Parts: sequence; structure tokens; C-alpha cells
Amino acid sequence: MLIHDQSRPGRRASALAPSQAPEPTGIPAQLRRRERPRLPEVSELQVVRHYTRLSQQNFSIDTHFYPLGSCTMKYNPRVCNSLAALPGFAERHPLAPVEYGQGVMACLHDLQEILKAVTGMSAVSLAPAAGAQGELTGVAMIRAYHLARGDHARTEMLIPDAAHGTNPASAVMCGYQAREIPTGPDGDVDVEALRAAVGPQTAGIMLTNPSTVGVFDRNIEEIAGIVHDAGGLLYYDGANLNAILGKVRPGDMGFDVIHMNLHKTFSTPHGGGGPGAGPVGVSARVAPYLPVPMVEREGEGYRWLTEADRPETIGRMTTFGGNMGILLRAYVYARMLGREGMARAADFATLNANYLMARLQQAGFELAYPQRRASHEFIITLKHEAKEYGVTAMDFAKRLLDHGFHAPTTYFPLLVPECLLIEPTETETKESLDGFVEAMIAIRREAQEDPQRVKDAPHTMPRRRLDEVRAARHLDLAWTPQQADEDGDGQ
Amino acid sequence: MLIHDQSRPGRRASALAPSQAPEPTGIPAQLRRRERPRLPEVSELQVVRHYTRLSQQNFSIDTHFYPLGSCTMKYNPRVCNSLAALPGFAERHPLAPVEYGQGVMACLHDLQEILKAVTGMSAVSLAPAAGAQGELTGVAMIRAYHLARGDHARTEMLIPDAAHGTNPASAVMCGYQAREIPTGPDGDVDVEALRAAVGPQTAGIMLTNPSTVGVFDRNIEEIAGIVHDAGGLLYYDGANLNAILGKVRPGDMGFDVIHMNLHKTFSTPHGGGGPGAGPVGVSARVAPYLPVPMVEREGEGYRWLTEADRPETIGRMTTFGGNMGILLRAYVYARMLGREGMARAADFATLNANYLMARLQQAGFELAYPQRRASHEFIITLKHEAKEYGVTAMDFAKRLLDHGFHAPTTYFPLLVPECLLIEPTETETKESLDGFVEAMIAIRREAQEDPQRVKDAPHTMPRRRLDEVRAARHLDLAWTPQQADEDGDGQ
Amino acid sequence: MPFIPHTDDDIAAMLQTIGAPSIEALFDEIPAALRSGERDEIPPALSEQAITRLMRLRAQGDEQPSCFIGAGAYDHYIPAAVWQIATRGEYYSAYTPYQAEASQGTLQVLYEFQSMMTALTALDASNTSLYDGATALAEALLMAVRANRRCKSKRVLIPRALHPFYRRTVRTIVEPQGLELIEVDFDAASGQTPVERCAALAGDQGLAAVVINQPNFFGVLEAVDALTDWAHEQGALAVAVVNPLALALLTPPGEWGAAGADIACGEAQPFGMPLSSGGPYAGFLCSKQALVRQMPGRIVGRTLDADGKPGFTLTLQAREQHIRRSKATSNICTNQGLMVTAATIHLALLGTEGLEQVARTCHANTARLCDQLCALPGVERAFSGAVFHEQALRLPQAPNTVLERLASEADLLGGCALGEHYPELDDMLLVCATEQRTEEEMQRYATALATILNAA
Amino acid sequence: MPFIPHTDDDIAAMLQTIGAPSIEALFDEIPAALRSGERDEIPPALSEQAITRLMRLRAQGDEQPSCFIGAGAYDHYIPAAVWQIATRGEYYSAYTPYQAEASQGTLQVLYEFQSMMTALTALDASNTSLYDGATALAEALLMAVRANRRCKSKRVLIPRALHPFYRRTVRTIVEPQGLELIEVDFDAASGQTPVERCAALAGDQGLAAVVINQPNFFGVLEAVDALTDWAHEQGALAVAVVNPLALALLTPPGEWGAAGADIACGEAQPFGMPLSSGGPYAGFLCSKQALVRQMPGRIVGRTLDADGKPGFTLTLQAREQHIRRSKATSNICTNQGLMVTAATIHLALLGTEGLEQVARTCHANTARLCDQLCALPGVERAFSGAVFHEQALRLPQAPNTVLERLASEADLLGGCALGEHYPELDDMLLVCATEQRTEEEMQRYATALATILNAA
Repeated sequence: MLIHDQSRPGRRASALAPSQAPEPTGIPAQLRRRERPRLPEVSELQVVRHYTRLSQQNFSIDTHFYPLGSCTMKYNPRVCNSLAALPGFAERHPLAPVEYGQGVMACLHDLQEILKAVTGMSAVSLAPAAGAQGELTGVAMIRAYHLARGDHARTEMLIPDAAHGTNPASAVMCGYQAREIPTGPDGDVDVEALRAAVGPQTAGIMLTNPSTVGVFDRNIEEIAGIVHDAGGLLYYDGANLNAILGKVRPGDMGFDVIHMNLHKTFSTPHGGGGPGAGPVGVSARVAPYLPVPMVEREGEGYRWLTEADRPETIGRMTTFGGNMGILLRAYVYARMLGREGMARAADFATLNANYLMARLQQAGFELAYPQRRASHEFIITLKHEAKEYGVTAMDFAKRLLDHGFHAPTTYFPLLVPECLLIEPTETETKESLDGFVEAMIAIRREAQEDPQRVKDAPHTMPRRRLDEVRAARHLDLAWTPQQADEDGDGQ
Repeated sequence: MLIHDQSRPGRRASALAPSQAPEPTGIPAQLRRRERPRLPEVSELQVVRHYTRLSQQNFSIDTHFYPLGSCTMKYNPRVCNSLAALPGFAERHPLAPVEYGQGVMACLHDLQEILKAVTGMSAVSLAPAAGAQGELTGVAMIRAYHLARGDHARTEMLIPDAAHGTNPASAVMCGYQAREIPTGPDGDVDVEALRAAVGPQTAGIMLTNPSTVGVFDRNIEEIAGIVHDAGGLLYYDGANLNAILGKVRPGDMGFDVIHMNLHKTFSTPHGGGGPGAGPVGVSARVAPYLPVPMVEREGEGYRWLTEADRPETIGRMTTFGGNMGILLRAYVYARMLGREGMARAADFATLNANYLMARLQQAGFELAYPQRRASHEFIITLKHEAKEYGVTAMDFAKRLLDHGFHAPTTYFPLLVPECLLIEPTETETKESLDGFVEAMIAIRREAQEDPQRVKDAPHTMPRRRLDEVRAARHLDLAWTPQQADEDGDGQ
Repeated sequence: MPFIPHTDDDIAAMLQTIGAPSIEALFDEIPAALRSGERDEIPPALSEQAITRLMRLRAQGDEQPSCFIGAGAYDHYIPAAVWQIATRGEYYSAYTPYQAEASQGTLQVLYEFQSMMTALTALDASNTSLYDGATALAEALLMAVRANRRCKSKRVLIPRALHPFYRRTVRTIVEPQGLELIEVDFDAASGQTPVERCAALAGDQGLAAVVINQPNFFGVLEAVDALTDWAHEQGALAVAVVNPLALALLTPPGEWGAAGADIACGEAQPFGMPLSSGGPYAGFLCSKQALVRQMPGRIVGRTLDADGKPGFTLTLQAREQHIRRSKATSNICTNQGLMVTAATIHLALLGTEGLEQVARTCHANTARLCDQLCALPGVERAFSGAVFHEQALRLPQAPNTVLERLASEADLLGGCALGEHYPELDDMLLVCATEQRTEEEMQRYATALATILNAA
Repeated sequence: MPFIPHTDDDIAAMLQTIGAPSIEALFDEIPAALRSGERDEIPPALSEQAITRLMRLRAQGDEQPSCFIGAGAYDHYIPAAVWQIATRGEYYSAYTPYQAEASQGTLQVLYEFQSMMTALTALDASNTSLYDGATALAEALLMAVRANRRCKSKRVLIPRALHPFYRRTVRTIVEPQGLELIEVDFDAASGQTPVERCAALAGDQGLAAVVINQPNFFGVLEAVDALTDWAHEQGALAVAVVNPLALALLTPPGEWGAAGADIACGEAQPFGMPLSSGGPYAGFLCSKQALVRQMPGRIVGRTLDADGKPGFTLTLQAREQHIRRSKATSNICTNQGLMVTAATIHLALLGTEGLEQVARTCHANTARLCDQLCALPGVERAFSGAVFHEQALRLPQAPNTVLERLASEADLLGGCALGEHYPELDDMLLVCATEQRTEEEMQRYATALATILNAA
């Protein structure tokens, strides 16, 4: 049942609004609303009960193993939330004078320094609001770099076929054409194809390394050479940074521009789809173009760097310069890991992925790249199961929910048929991983004996399988008073 | 699965303890522990996940209608919790100087005044830690009052047969014999029986009014006269205070001593069984015996009153003088209700109870006292259903869980067979009450058609009906390493 | 090892299963020359206790005096229930609801958010958020240009009285895609954006979209009906940028002019989001039904499950980057889910009447404060246009100096000096008194300003 | 109407169903003469925003300097996860788990708490809490007297070195039931309670119980083995009062002497409960299996459900007031469930090693602080007995004066002056430096004390 369906005219959580609210003066009648907006009219207990109960219909890291590939669903320390919510931080107006912001600015400055050190880049800006915006920012800086050199011919961005969809989308948002580079059979970029593709039209290449197929591209130095020789820049998609944190630095691999997903590698909350934070790091030659604001230390204090200080900046990415509350959480997490904890994240994320991969392989599941080490994630393909039992990767995914496991990423990357991209993260126990293997084996057995049971999954969730086709064909995107009469009996 | 069953030697949530912990010096070897205590050794994520998931196995006000009679399960405003947890309040040491406690003391003082005003008593002490301790405190004050007068002959406390079990238990803890007074057929105390029972041995009478059978005793003035004339004092059990808050005051009814359950009437959290707070109020003649500490205003500030200020006090009830964090929550709630909101709680608690009673009666359920108004709660008896269908009050209670309703109080008061004591509280909507009636009707229909289904309930809870007899016969009160080997597969 | 559950036994057993001699060996595909060690620039690990001590110290230093700054971010009261519920692990630590059946909580919340935003804007469809108000406007303009097939140009008219940071952010994001942003100035007397000035800039190639800001950066109310009708006459889409709290009282974009605005966007921060130095907030974007397939971002639809029970799922994913890649409507992926969860709870708690009361109280507080301040000699309302809950004042002394003295002498942040963004308005201060400001604070402001101005 | 959901339509419909003309009519059984109206002494209602403002102001005034007071309540670090989880609505707003099937969350937490307490005390059974340490001791003594059928008297030996507030509380609660409390003094040199002094007070009628406090109020470690064995020789039950944090390092009561203490109780506040001016905390009580039917309070047992699955339920309810009424083991009903939930999460987070590290760090901090302070002329350790994490010091100036100056000059609370409770110890101060105290704070203490003593 929607909160709207619980609404009754005149009902209210009346402690929550100012009690004296005079009729507004000075607003011309023709600008005044004629009909009051139909928001839910409910009591405080109804709200608390409704959203508490709804929450219980979610899987989450705090309740379930959530091995969603490419999303790094690791434990979000609870203390990060309580510290970012301290009144001094939470109640500060973005335009308050810097004298009333030295605390938050110290944290942001320190975070810039930590991110520089761990990625090997020359400078960092925390401005982008999420990973995809970090990509947009990064590509915009590549564009600004070429334009500043008067190099207007570079119209193409090279992107491996396995790349995240955000890569081509971000390139296009910066006016580039996205040109696909194939992945070789071993999971590495096809170097010869790359060599054939580069030229004076090449603005750069966007790479995830380890890549989305879950392996570290061993030819990264050669790739960097090819692209750099062609005058292009290397963009590092930081979605998989957790796999190499403290082990190898994008800057040392030759990347010119990177973004980091703090809600992945630095464990800020995923929040049901954000907010994230997508800081960008750059090599020295791209540094002038970083977005503002940035924080600079000056004497004993800190100040904002704005357009006035950084005339070549690509500009602002959001109104007030970034998701500060998320950056604070990432800062707390980074300080708790410390210098010795950075590599440990990569160590155990990789150990867990390789262990889970080995166990699934030993259980008879087919790996997409059996000859390779897993990075922090890996791919299995269920094409055999799909063909033999008619049970697809999607069916496995839905049936896993019944076993108490969130499904891995399905059907991505696109180049592996019937694939599951599995990322266990470092914060899961061996017992969790073993439980997942047992569930996979049980589902395969069920696929052999009673495939319809798997195809009809899930069976134990708040809803059976949802009709996505209907959702797109009969668009129902908002409650309306009319709808309430038709099907108000909701859940 | 118990948290203990997830333990692995050497696993830790290591961010949570000091990192440098030297071997302790100066402690003689024979006083040192030989074997380390077997606490769970688990990761932070395991703890968060375990207790988050466990919580979802509870019914609670925040998730379900919870009409548990005599418990006043009304909405606990969320703001009460966040304000009591403010660092200034939460981090104050109980022995910190009063200069560092004027804030909390101002709140406690104001709460004393509000409770005095709303109950009509001369003085209030906030010291008792819960309702039952408030009773003990109250009876101890009655004892002190008689002893101070040299009146050593009073050995009996009169208690209606319908009273809460805490009443006789508290009387006995103060050295009194509990003497039962019968309840008349209309639910009021049998005045003639009372008249026959009083005498020079009467220390007092403990009354709940409205009583536990859910009606207001109309003869309260006569009762007060009888007991007072015999030299006894009147004790008011405040468990049902929510029913008359702001409508009629115990002091005006003639009570000499009262306790209040702040987790009922003043909406502090029930917390899975506490903490509560059980302030006591008294008439002037009993005031000298109030427990310490109390807060007194002195000039612009506040100070503690202790044994030195109050030489006739019965003493301290807890180490540091009370459940301050709970008292702060009650204070916030009281201020949000304000003078105009006190009676409103009683108004709507009573409206809800009478409505639910009327609807159940109209649906054919038998009321224990059909000729009476309900107070904030009322009783139905399922003796007819038990006889006809073999389905007991307990079976109804368990089946209600499947319908998404917490069960009312069952088999209390003892004098009504197969009873449900139902208290909806003022914060529930009419829709909640209607839903409860529908569920009761559905269960009765099921009891007619398929009684075994009702007797086997619940069917949808995390557990089927639990074997309480086995629990008491084969005591298993704690995890031990040996048990882990036997039945570690827990949930 | 904070957050790592592995025991020595676990590690040994796992390596044996893998067939690797050490964890280090798992990294043997990384060229040795590239490997890096610990970085001394990164400080050593802190315990939770130690980082708590550090952060509390830093936060204490940032505690703010009474705030009369608005300018795009507003100090509203947030009921305690909002974040106590929004930070429940099931919301806080879930991700984008790709597996609908295991994400009905988040999905229903998002659907309810969409429903609340369409109710407020009187438009048909809403997405589930963009990063913030400024990026929402950037996406709205890209959407408008895609959708407006009648117009061949990518020219967009944008008022100079729009928040300066919105204008800069929009520029960063849309210019690489070839959009041409044409700024139309406001009237110096009224503070409004006149239709005539728009007309003067319309040009020959036509306009793809016209941005209409209600209220504008100065708090001034625009003639939205006339602007919307004019935009439509030009063949442009009307893109509304609105403070959603204002919609409790003001005509919703869907009812502007004869046909209503086509798209409405803005900053949802007033709905339960702490100021937090500027973020995380949440941008919202609503549109008419006809444009929904050009909408960027996640959208949730109600559908049925295999048993015919209603349920919720992400829908229209064919617009999105993970399906359409380079042809997506936007690159957005992660948005501001948790903030939207808070906003939904916040709006449910306030309800229609509560939201109106907040809007009215803010409006009345600002009016009352400005009455007091304008009673001082040399202080006057800067613009003649009607305002909502924010007011530009002209001061007889340099605003920055006044602000510094108000902070140090009266412990209050007196507003936002306009000169930095509008050189010609260097004697002006933008003030806002939300429902959080008390009589005492407003009186303190007036008294302090009187002292400062007298002492000059 | 805050918290009341009724609309006018609801009220009318409900009254019609009831057949009453008004809500007021529902109170018509209350004698009219008794009815009262609104009380002017109660202030008018505040909005959530207004009460928040008031309480924040009051709390700010109470913010504390560095705290070196222990004396029965300890400033330990509480991990953020503890209360974020414990205040989840499902724990916070549930009641005593009378309906076991709908309360497995709370019940399992309580069972785990019992398991942790029995592990720490090395006893067989634990209840689910009493109000606090002092009331737990009172209940323990009542329990001991009930259980000790060999002893005809109700005489109990109680050390004078036990917390003064425990002694007073116990007296309030147990004396009405006829228990005779006999205080045994400590040795002025060692601070310990000698067996010989106990023996001198044993008397002819025998002792029902002997209280043994480890560490005692002065932080001094008692000779628990000898005291326990002596108590048992007298036919008395040995009742341990222990700081449960100390049990990370010290011999658990179940292993004291030849047979172990019979009952152990104390204050669980060190396990995740904020100081909060003294409460809510939680008392714990453990005992040998043979005494479990005399135990007061709620007890949870593991059993099986109708499908044979293990589950949890309240058990041994025949001891309790709601069944046994005047014959119950105690009148206790509501206990400290939420605090126990927090304690359970806290202990699970710390684990064995974490708890040891907290205990060790507190012990080391206090020792280091006292080393520094005792380097000052005239400052010395007051007792020769070994201590755990708390230490009485003898000062060359009046402790209360010193404390006032430490507060005003060095912004710290320097400890608890002993003279108020022990007149002969009026030159003594009890200090405690938990793991929360930093090097800087301890150094500040030493420096300030040096200044104060020199200046005298």
C-alpha cells in the first residue's frame, strides 16, 4: 500500500511544522497555487511504520551477502555516518565564511592528499558528484587539454567493448565519438586492434584496469605507449580501483586522468542508488583543467580555490562544489584503513574473488577466463546451463534471492553470454562465500530436476517475478487520485 | 544462528578497541583469569548483519499494531531519542559537579512540576527505575509513614483480585501481607467486601483506576473514605494513567501515593522490556519519605536534594538516582503534548478503545463488562469460542500474529476466562482498528471451519509455536562451546 | 585488520583451494615494475575511537552562528524521524534496485517520491533524482534540445537572474555538446526578467528552450505565465527551475501559461537534506508525459508480478547508459537515492498542510526581518518585484564589511553579498529567514545592524 | 494534534458506532466532582522544532570537560554501530517478548546476552537484567536469603569498601523484608577487606550471605579466594559484586576459591551504555544452576518450535510476579531490555580480545596517570593493595578545592573526593583514566595539579 493510499484529508503529523503560519502577503494572486498539492496526509506513526516496514523489503549489505559485480558492496562502517552527521558538519551552510569551515576543509584537503598518494596522480579535485560525473569531468578535461593546445582534430574516444556503459555515454556528452576496441580471448585489450585504431583523431582511451571482465590487463604499459605516442591521453575508470588499491597506482601505469567511485572503493553508502562521489585525479599536464572548487592549505588554515585561482578550470560540476557529506565519510574510512590498510582491501578482495572463483570452477561452473587470475571480481557463464536446462543467468539470479543472496550482476559485460559478474569484496567471510557456492550448486541441481521451479523464482520475496515489459508498455510512474480509486489495495 | 556460532578464533572487529594494550602490571597472578572468556569473535559486518536481521524478527510499534493491554503501546516519538542522546546529556558523568549539569537538572525539575500538576500530587520524585520499583517505593513510603507515627500494627495491604501481579509482589517485598478484595460483577471493587476487610491492621489499599478490567471505578470516593477512615493510605498504580490523563487526577480522587509508568503514559520506549521509569507522587503528609535524589530550584539554578536535605527519606532506589535518559525522553514528550495535549491522549485512547469494543461486540464477540464504558482498554472473553470450537484465547492470539497484529494481553486479569485485554492507544488510526476487527472475524470463521489451522498458528512467523514446557523442563539458558557442537545449526 | 574477517586459518584454507602460495601471488599478472608499496604520505590507521575524537574536534570548530543565508540552500527543520529511518541499513547499504524483487522497499519509496514531485509540479512524470539543482537544469536543457525536434538550433535562453552557480555548472556540462547559452538580463528596478528582453535575444535560428526561474536568485517572482506562453510561441520548450518548497504556495509549472511548462527541475534540498557545506543534495526533474522517453536518470514504474500483485521496478531502461551506451539520454548512473529516501519521508511527515506552513513561515519571517531592517536609514528593498521567502536589500555600507561585523559582533551570518556575482549589485545583500530563525535572532540582527550603521 | 491521527470524519464515524454523542461522554462514569481541566502549571505545547532548540541549548550547557571520575560509572568508547542498531524501531519500540513467535529478535539477543554474561562470570545461568548494579545486588541478597535454607538468619555481611550508593540502595530495598546488613570495615593500609574482620562479625546465628566486591570501591583487589572459601565455611552463600569489564582479566566469580561464588552481580554500564547522568544502565545477575529457580527477573530459554526448529522463549515464568503474584521471587517486570541489547552488540563487536584490550588500556592509563601524579610532592597512593583501573590517592590539600581548581583551570574533572562517603578519608581522591583519556589529557592533569600544589 502506498503512503498515498493511507492519506485522509485533515490527518497530520502536526508536531512537525511551525504552528503559527500567517497567510502569505505580497504574493500576487495570479502566482498563487489554485489547487493544493495532493501530498499524503498521514500521522507520524503511519510514516514511521510505513517506511520502517518498506525498508524490510530490501536486500542490503547490512542484511545480505550482495556480490553485485562492479559495485563493490563492502561493509559501510556505521561510524562514517555518525561522524559526517555531526552538527558542525551537517548544519554548515555552503556559503558560510571559511572561518566557519576550517574543520570540513581540513578533512577535504587531507582526503585530496590521500587520494593523490594512493593513485599516484599529481592533483585531485573532489568536485564530481558521482562516478559518472567523474567520467564526464575527466573527458571534459581531456577535451580542454587538447583544445588548449589548439588540437581540434581529436574527435574520437577509444573504448573497449567490455567497458561500462557510462564510458561511451560520457564521451558522447563531451562531444566525442565513441570507438570500440575489441577484447582479446584472454580478456586483455586487443593490442593490435588498438594499434590500428589510434591516430591523429584519437583524443584518448578510457580503460578500466582491472577490466570489467575481472582481469588485470597485462599490456597496460604497451597500451599506454600506443595511445600516448598517438597524442591521446589515458583515462582510468576507477570503478574497479578496490582491486588494486595500494598495490599498483594508475599514475604509475601511465594514466593521465582518473576518477574514483568513493561509494565503491572508499565504502561510502550506496544508499539505494547514491549519493556517490567521483573525485578526479590528473597528471601534471592536465592539472590546470581540474574542476573547482578545490581546497588549498594556506599557512595554518585552508581556503577554497575557485575560478579566480584556476583560470583554465573546466568549471563547476555542481551548484556548491561536491557531495561534502559523502567526502567526509570517505575521509573517515580512509583514515581508519590508514596507509597499511589500503593494500589490505585489495589483498582480501582479491583473495575472496579468487577463492570463490576456484570453488565455483571446482563445482563445475564455467569461467569466462579460466586461465586468468581473478581481480576483485570474475565472470562465470551459464550458457551450458541455459542450453541444457533452459535456465538462464536471470533465472539463477532470481533463485539466488530465495537462498538469501543478492544476485551478482547479470548480462554484463555484454560480450560474455549468460554471464554473472561476481564481486564478493573483502569484508565477507569465507562462510558467506561457501554458502553462495552451496546455493549455486543447489540451484543447478534444481535446474536439472525441476527447471520450472527455477524459472518461476523468486518464491520467497515480497513479490514474485515482476513484469518489466508491462512496466514499460503501460507506464505508471506516479500515484494520482484517480488511480487510488482503481487499485488502491496496493501491497 | 547465534552470534556465537559465527565465531572463529582470531576474527575481530579490530577498529573498535585501543590498538596499544600493554600487559597489565601490578595484578597478582592468582587473581588473573586463567582461561579467556568465550565471547563471540566476529567481524564488524557480521555483527551489524546479525543484529539487523534479528531485529526484523520482532513485532514492534514501529512495524505493527500492538494492542497489548495494560502496556500502552503508543507511538514513541523519534525525536525523544535523538534529544536524550545529545552529547551534553549522554556523556555527563553522574558524579560530575552540578555546574556541569544544569541543563539536565532543569529538565528533571520541570518534569517533576509537570507530573505534580497532571496528577494532583504535592511532590514527586523521579528516582524509581521502573513501574514495579515505583510500587515498591510507594509501599515503602506507606510503611515509613505508619512507622513514623509509631503505628506498628498495620501489617496488611488490601489489593483487588484483578490487580497487576506487581501489586502483591511489591507489598510482600515491603513486609506486608497481601489481602485480596473481590471485584464486583460490574467491574468495580466490591465495596462491602472492602468495608469488611479494613481495620487497624490495614496499611492501605493498592488500586488501579481505571482498573485492570478496563473500567473506571465509580465508587472511588467511597473507597477512599473507607480506607482513610480505617487509618490506611491509598496507593494508585499508574499503569492505566493514560486513560485519565488530564481528565481526573489521582490526587483529587483521594490517593496518597502514586507511581507513573513513563514508558506507558509518557511514551518512552518499551525497548524489548525496558528501561522504564517509575516516578512517584505523594500527598503532603507522605512527602517527607520520598526517595532521593530530587531536584530543587535554588535561585537561578538547580541542586540535588539528598539524604542530607531529606532526613526522613526512605533512601536511594538505584545507584545514581534514576533512569535520567528515560526521564529526558518523557520530558520531551510532555512538552510536546503541552497542557492542551494531556487530556487529548486520554480522549483518543478512550475513543479508540470504545470504538474497538463496540465493533467487536457488534461482530458478536462477548464483552466482559458489556454494561460499562471502556476506559483506554477493555476485555473480551472467548469462552464461547473455546467451548464451541476448542479454540482458545491463546490460539486467537497466535493466529492474530499471522494477520499482522500483535496479540492483546491474554489470560489477564485472571478473573475473566479466556480473555483478551485490548488496548489500542490513541496513536492508532481507525483503519488499524477496523483491520483488527476484520482479522478477529476471519479467525472466528476459521475456528468454525478449520479449527486446527487456528490451533496450529502461527504459520507465517520466523518460528511456529514454541514449546514452553520443554523450555522450562530442559533448561537451556546459555550457549556453551559443547552445545555448539550439538545443535549449532540454529536458525 | 579493521573490516576484514579473515583468520589465519581462513587464509591458509582459501589459498590452498586456489592453489596459490600467498595472497601476494594473486597479483602476479601485474607487471612487477608497476607495483607500489605503502605510501608514507598516507597517515597510519586510526581506531574508530581516535577518528571520532579527531572529527568531533573538527566539527566543533565548524559550528555555525545563526544563518540568514539562503541563496540556493536553506536551513529548514528536519524532523528526527527522517534520518533515523533513512539511515536504516536496508536503505543505507542497498544499491540501485536492479533486482526488483529484493528491492521493493527502495523502489516503492522512489515511486512515492515521483508521485510527490508530480503532485507538486503538476506535471506527469518525474525521475528518481539527479545530482543537484544545477545538474538537473543541465540535464533538463540537454533533454529539451533532444526533444524539441521543431527547432534546429541548440540555442537556450537562460536568465541572468538565475543562480550564478547554476549558470556556471550548466555551462560546464552542456557546452561540450554544442548548446549555446544566451543570458537574458533582469530589470534593474523590478529584479524580474521581462518578456521584452527575452524577445530581443530570440534571434533568427529559434530557441530550443527557455529557462524560467521561480522565484529567481533574488527571491523575486517572475511573470511565469507570460514567459511560458512567449516561449511556446517561439517554438521553444519552457524549462522551469523552481524551489520546490515554493510550490506549496505558488502556481505549479504544469499550470504556467496556457499550456504549462514542459519540464520542471530544481533542488530538493529543502526537503529534509542537511546543508552539509553544499551536498549531498538531490536534483529533481519532472516533465510532461510526451517527453518521458527523453528523460535522463532512473525512473520507477508500477507493474504486476507473476501472481498479479502490484509491485515496482526500474523502467524505461532503454534510455540509460547501461543499455544504450553512447546513445543514452545521459551518462547518469548512481544518483541521490538516499537523499530522495529522506525527502520522501520528510514530505510524508509534513503533508500538504505542513509544507504550506513551512513555506508561509519562511515567507513571513523574511518579510518581518526585512521590515525591521528597512526601518534603518539607508537600508531598502533592492527590487520592486514581489518575492518569496528571500529578499535583496540595498545597504548604505559595503555588504562584506557589514557581514564580517555581524558575524563577529552578533554571532550571525547575515546573508549573501551579491557583488561577487553581479558587479553592479555591489551594495546589495541577499537575506533569508527560514522557519528556523527565531524572533530573538531576527531582533538581534536588526539591533546589530543598527549599531553597525550608526557607528559608521 | 501531535501523534493523534483522527480526522473529524473519523471521530464522527467512531462516535456513531459507539452510540455516544461526544468524546466527552465516554468519561461519563467518572464522578463529575472529580473532573479536572487544563492545568496552567503545565506549559503549552511545543513543536518538535521548538523542543529541539530548547534541549540542544540545555545539552550544550552540560557538555563536560575531560572526565577522570569513575566510582561506579565509566566513560568507555561506544562503537557507532551499537546504538545505530539498538535504536532500530524493531528493538526500540517492542515490549517484553510475551508473544515469543513475534519476538524472536529480542529473545535471541537476550539469550546471547545471558551467554556472554555466563562466559564472563563462569557461572551457569544469567537473567536478562535488573535495573542497575545496586538493585542487582539487593535482588541477589534477597535471592541468597531465599536460597540458603541451611541458614535460619537473614544476616548478610557487606563490605564497607563497597560503593556507598550500593550500600544505601540495598538498605532501602532489603531492610523492609527483614534482612540484617552487617558492614565489615576495610584495612586502612591495604584498602582490602580482611577475612579476619569478617570472622569477627560472623556472630552466632550464622550468615545467609557474604558480599565480595572485586575490585572494591577504591579499585582495590580483594582476596576473593579466601573470602569465598571463608563464606562457604560459614554456611553462607558468596555473592560477588564485580565490574564486568574487569572479568576480561580477573578470575571470574565462578572460579573463586574452591567452589566458586554462588551468585555474581554488578553494573553492565561499561558495556556500551552512555553515562547519562546515572542511567539507564543495567544490572546483571548470574548464578549457579542450582539457584536458578530463586533468580529474580526475566530469563530466556532455548527450546523447539512445532516444526522442531530451535527458538527462544521466556522461561521459568512461574518465578515471576505476573504468575506467582505475592509469592514471586521479585516484583520486577520491566527491566533494562534496550540497554541489554546495546550491551550484547557492544560485546559482540569487541569480542574477547577487544574487551581485554579495553581493560588493559584503562588499567595502564590509570597506572600511568598515577605515576605522574605521585611524582608530585605530597601525592601518594592511598592504599597498598593492588588495584584494577581505579586508584585512591592521598593529596596534601583538600580534595574538593583541588577538584574545583582542576575544573576551572585545566578543564577537567579530576576524580571523586572520598571524604563525603568516608569521613576518615577526607584527604583522598579516587581517580580513573579509561581508554578514552589521551596522553594530552593526562599530561594536562599532572601539569595542573603541580601548579595547584605549588601555588598553595
